[in-house]
Amino acid sequence: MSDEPNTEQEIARAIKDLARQKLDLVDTAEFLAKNIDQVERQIEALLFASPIPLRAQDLAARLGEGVDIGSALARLKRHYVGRGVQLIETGGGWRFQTAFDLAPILEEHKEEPRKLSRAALETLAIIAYHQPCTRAEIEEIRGVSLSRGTLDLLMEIKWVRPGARRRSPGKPLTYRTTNEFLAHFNLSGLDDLPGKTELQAQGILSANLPKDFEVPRPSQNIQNDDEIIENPFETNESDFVQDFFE
Amino acid sequence: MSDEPNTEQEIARAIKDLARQKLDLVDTAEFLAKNIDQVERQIEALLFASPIPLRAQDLAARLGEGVDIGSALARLKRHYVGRGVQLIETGGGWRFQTAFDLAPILEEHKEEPRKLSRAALETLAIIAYHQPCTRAEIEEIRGVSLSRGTLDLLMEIKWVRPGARRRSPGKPLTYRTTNEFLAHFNLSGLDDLPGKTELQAQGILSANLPKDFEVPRPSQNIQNDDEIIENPFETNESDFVQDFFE
Amino acid sequence: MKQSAPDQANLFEGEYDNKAFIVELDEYGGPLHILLNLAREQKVDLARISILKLAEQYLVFINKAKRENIELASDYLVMAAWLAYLKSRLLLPKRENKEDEVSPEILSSHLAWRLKRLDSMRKAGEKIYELPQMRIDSFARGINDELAPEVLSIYEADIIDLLRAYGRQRNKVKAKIHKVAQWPVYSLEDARAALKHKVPRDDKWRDLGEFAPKKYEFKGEIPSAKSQYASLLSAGLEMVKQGEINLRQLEIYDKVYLQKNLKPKS
Repeated sequence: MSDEPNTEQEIARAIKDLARQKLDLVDTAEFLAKNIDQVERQIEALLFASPIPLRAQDLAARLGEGVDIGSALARLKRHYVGRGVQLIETGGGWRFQTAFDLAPILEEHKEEPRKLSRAALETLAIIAYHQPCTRAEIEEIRGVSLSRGTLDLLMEIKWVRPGARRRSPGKPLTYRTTNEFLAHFNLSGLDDLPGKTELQAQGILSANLPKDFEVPRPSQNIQNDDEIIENPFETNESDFVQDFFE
Repeated sequence: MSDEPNTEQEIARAIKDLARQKLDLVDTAEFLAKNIDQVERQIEALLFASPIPLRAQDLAARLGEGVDIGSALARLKRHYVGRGVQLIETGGGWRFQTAFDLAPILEEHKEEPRKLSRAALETLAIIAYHQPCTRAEIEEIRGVSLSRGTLDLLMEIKWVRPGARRRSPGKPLTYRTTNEFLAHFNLSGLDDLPGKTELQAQGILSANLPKDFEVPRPSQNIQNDDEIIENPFETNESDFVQDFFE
Repeated sequence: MKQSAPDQANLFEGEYDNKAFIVELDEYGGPLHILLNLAREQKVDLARISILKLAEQYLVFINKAKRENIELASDYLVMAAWLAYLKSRLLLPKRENKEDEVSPEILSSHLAWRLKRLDSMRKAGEKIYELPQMRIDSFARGINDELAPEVLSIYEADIIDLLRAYGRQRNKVKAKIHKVAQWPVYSLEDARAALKHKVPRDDKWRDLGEFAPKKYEFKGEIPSAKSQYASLLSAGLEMVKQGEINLRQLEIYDKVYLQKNLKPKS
């Protein structure tokens, strides 16, 4: 008699186990039918867990040699088409993000859009479409000298970064947009910039003005991007005269 | 003749567009075949974007009355079975997490991105500009003695390497930056480091520096007479080319 | 930006007070922007705008601003002068092209092109802002308690961090150099001023040493006698060149004497 509760418990447990096994079976069957390969699962988990977009080579570094990351990414992207979460390629990396049309129900996470001044917005656009470009080139297009704060701000918010130096007299620093910029605006690359192809076709982005044309700009010489090559032998003339007489 | 490139571009663009449209069609067909309902999508996005697990009633509160949250959650859970990401019900509610069996590939590189310490960053910057330079020179510029760990760390992360020994009393070791350093900071060469004028234009260097203040051009220092080449195999070809052309 | 774009047309009609006007100018940056807004008012393809009309409008704009006593940046005035020149060239009957002069038609087509480029960049900036943005139109994963795969590098630092670190160091060094730089010398400028002040009225020869400043005239450390003498001599030679005084030394190692030059060269 004393073992009755135990028996009951055991029966209950057995039933539960059976049920669970059946569920597991169903799941397993479904899983098999889904035909998800291990690479796809791994990439899914890696991208899901990463706070930043990961590039194909980052994934390759994790998953080892000889893994076809590209096709797995393509399958994964296809799998998420139409779902509430999307797989997006941006700025050379891949990340999951919520579908655009669902933004309204996610209102509570929404941040205030960053307000950029007109000068900053134009500067950003010029750098984005003309990069790499120098401060002087930005000024040439805008027709005014660029206040120091504008570039600083764009670099502060990490949408713009200094690039290589131009191999031209004075070796001016060039500026570029960052991957963060691409990622923020959901651009997969610079070719995706709105209207880029049209602007290129119109010659707006590539054409250089002939030298004979220059709208005069008095401030041009004041803020000069050109670097002065420091000359260690440069001596101050008046000092020299004094030295000479001492 | 002159419009040939344009025509070619246009054809290329048209083909691209067609390909894209075809892909879109495939995606749409697949999407329709998937039969994902809107509630499932919404819950997916909500759980994905939420910083905390959400309970069924939290979801209900966001999605409005009369929505069958329970069955949508069940469908969603079924959908993720076997994938790299799982929908889990915890004590506090529902959340997505990576599949347990994938922990090894995630754990392997658990290190958090860390900021370089101020001392390390300053040391690195001085080496970058003044290379090849000795520990004593770094200390002279920084005005404090350099802890052993700082240089070790910079060498461990492969941004700094020992250079040749200086041909001066005590034959001190000099330090240089590495190609990894250039790659990390997106520099195509050492002469990409901005000079005095640019640093001042960016407000990084104070505007009223003494006249004889110099920011060294690291590329100019590369072939230094004071140096004894310690390693006969260490030829710095790219540096040579740079010097040669300057 | 999109919504806050000021109405340049109104501004141009003169419905502004001085303050707002200046603010708008800041917002617009400069003449090319003003021109662009004027060009837009013509409501035609930017490539086909009438540069002549544009030049006229800009000149009116400048005159109006002048009447309102608004301080205009030199950029605005230079642009006005340039446009006035271009306008006159466009109006004058065509003459034989001198080789070194560009035809006004080319100049104006280039100006139109530049306006078009600026306009497309301005529009492009707005279009970028219309793109779906993260944390506004789309959201990344909310929970961040999981392992964060960081494959790029463990240590983060960007070039700006690096440059700032460098600047911090070098700006500090600068202060040090300043202290060291205070070397007690009698500067050439001081000697020049002192000598000018003390030139005698008569033409008697005087020892150059007499013109050295008194000890109390120095604020800080007193410069060496050598330094004082050298600077006085340099300043003196300069004044000789200008015909104000004469200097002479009768033999090597002798003193140098100074005399006012009463017969300056005409």
